[in-house]
Amino acid sequence: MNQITLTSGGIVIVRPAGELDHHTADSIKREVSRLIFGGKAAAVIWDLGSLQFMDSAGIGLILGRMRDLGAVEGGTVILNPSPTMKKMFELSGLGSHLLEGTVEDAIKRLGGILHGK
Amino acid sequence: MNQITLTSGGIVIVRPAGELDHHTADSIKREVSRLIFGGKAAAVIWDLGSLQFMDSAGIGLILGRMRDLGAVEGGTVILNPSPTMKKMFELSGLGSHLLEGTVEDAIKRLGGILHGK
Amino acid sequence: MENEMTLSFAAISENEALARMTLTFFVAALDPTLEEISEYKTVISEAVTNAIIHGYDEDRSGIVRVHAALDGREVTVTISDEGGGIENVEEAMQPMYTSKPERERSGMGFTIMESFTDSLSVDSSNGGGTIVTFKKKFSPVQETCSSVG
Amino acid sequence: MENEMTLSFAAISENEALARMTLTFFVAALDPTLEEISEYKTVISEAVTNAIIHGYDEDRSGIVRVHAALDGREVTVTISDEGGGIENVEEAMQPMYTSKPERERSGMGFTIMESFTDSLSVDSSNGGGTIVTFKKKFSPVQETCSSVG
Ligand SMILES: Nc1ncnc2c1ncn2[C@@H]1O[C@H](COP(=O)(O)OP(=O)(O)O)[C@@H](O)[C@H]1O
Ligand SMILES: Nc1ncnc2c1ncn2[C@@H]1O[C@H](COP(=O)(O)OP(=O)(O)O)[C@@H](O)[C@H]1O
Repeated sequence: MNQITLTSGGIVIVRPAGELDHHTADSIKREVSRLIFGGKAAAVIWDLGSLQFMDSAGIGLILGRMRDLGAVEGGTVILNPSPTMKKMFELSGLGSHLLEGTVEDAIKRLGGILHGK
Repeated sequence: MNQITLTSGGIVIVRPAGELDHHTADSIKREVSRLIFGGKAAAVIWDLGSLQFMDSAGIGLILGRMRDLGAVEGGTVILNPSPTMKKMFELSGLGSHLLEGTVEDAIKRLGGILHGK
Repeated sequence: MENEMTLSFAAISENEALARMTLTFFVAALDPTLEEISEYKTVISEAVTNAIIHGYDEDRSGIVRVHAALDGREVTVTISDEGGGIENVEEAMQPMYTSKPERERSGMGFTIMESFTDSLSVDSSNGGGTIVTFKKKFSPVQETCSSVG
Repeated sequence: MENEMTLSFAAISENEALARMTLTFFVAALDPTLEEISEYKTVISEAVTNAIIHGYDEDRSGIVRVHAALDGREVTVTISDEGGGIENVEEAMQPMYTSKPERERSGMGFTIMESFTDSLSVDSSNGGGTIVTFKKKFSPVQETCSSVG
């Protein structure tokens, strides 16, 4: 199952599981948007390490949440996508948000961005 | 993968794996028939505990080997079929060959039959 | 739940597994019991295998067609071929009757199909292909977390 | 290896997974690499999703059809619908172009399809439905136990 958690530092960590397509993207969208618009979250880490499949619905989902985040430029990290997903993110201009590493690495990168603003 | 072994007591133990259908039955048939006609085997234990699926090709396969065994009446044990397979064996008149238990239990049952003849 | 699909494929034995898997996935959302799903899969396998080996004599240019429709918790499946057909359907449906004993067919296909379905009909004529239709109803989903006393 | 199949189904989003799984199983015997299979699966998913949401506006009475043919290690797949069609195919194929931004479509579908296939063609006209055809060749199977040294 998809896991969505909010850290005390205001970072949403999304761990989608199984297959992310147009059919399954909606419930994640609702939950993450709710946290962002509730004023609780200023950044999102997409931890894709246990995601088995993603099509462009995943791109739309992430771009949509970047729009929700609004002013917070850079408040998005895409963690450990598969090689195929990586190609799709690069085609979509999201290459600079990719990171291979742990959730801690991602939080560290966001820490710099969030505090630097 | 399917496992076919011959005990020193002349019993073939067949452990089919995966899905047993018309497409996959042939290779098992060839191997078991070869052992029976080579004079090496007088009985067959069909250990179905790790078989995920079987259709009536499995019935044909077992009935065919019973014919190969010829005179050796009773030299067949069908071990641990799933509930669905069990129904199929019962419909086909093979109910008396079914056994829930270990391979040792099956060998014990065959021992009585093989030595009693 | 309402849904509908058709799968058609070349009459080669490799495709028996394709048909089982696709048709199983098609009903997966109903969350059938393990035994229901394995009975259903067996029926599909019997009818598809018959189309391939009896209908088309494994001539790979033959096309087997499987149509399935969901209505609530009941699925209606039709397996059809345009192969040789059956001269005497009543005889063919007898337990142990097979026209291909040399291929180690047991003759139990139709008997198993009848036993694992809620209804089964066979429409066939010599040279005119064969249409097998069955219905199977899946039991209501069990509550898994019902509070106990 | 030669083989052929067609899957058609109601235009509902639940069936996207059905299409991916069936078409993936269809090429499994070729033993493609993980990356090849996941690219192939993505292309199927993009084209089928487009047929459902753009072609039919998720009207479940629409039928999406996927045909696949294997020739050696190359698969040719055609995804077709009889929905609304595309007025300007060239514009539609631009990266980031989408007619449904409100549905969070990224407009990257065709770009991804082109990048993950050996060839792609789109045949569509306003009101006349859409036919997407692609070819993908799977690399030769690697020897897994080649003797070293
Ligand atoms: N699709 C078909 N086309 C032609 N003949 C068929 C078809 N299905 C069944 N039959 C005939 O009916 C007989 C009985 O079928 P079945 O009970 O499934 O047993 P089996 O497949 O083991 O022979 C077959 O042997 C064959 O003669
Ligand atoms: N099968 C189809 N039927 C009608 N219009 C389509 C179809 N496929 C694609 N389109 C049109 O092409 C556009 C671009 O498609 P695509 O690149 O996949 O992006 P997206 O699906 O994210 O919008 C769609 O927004 C739609 O207007």
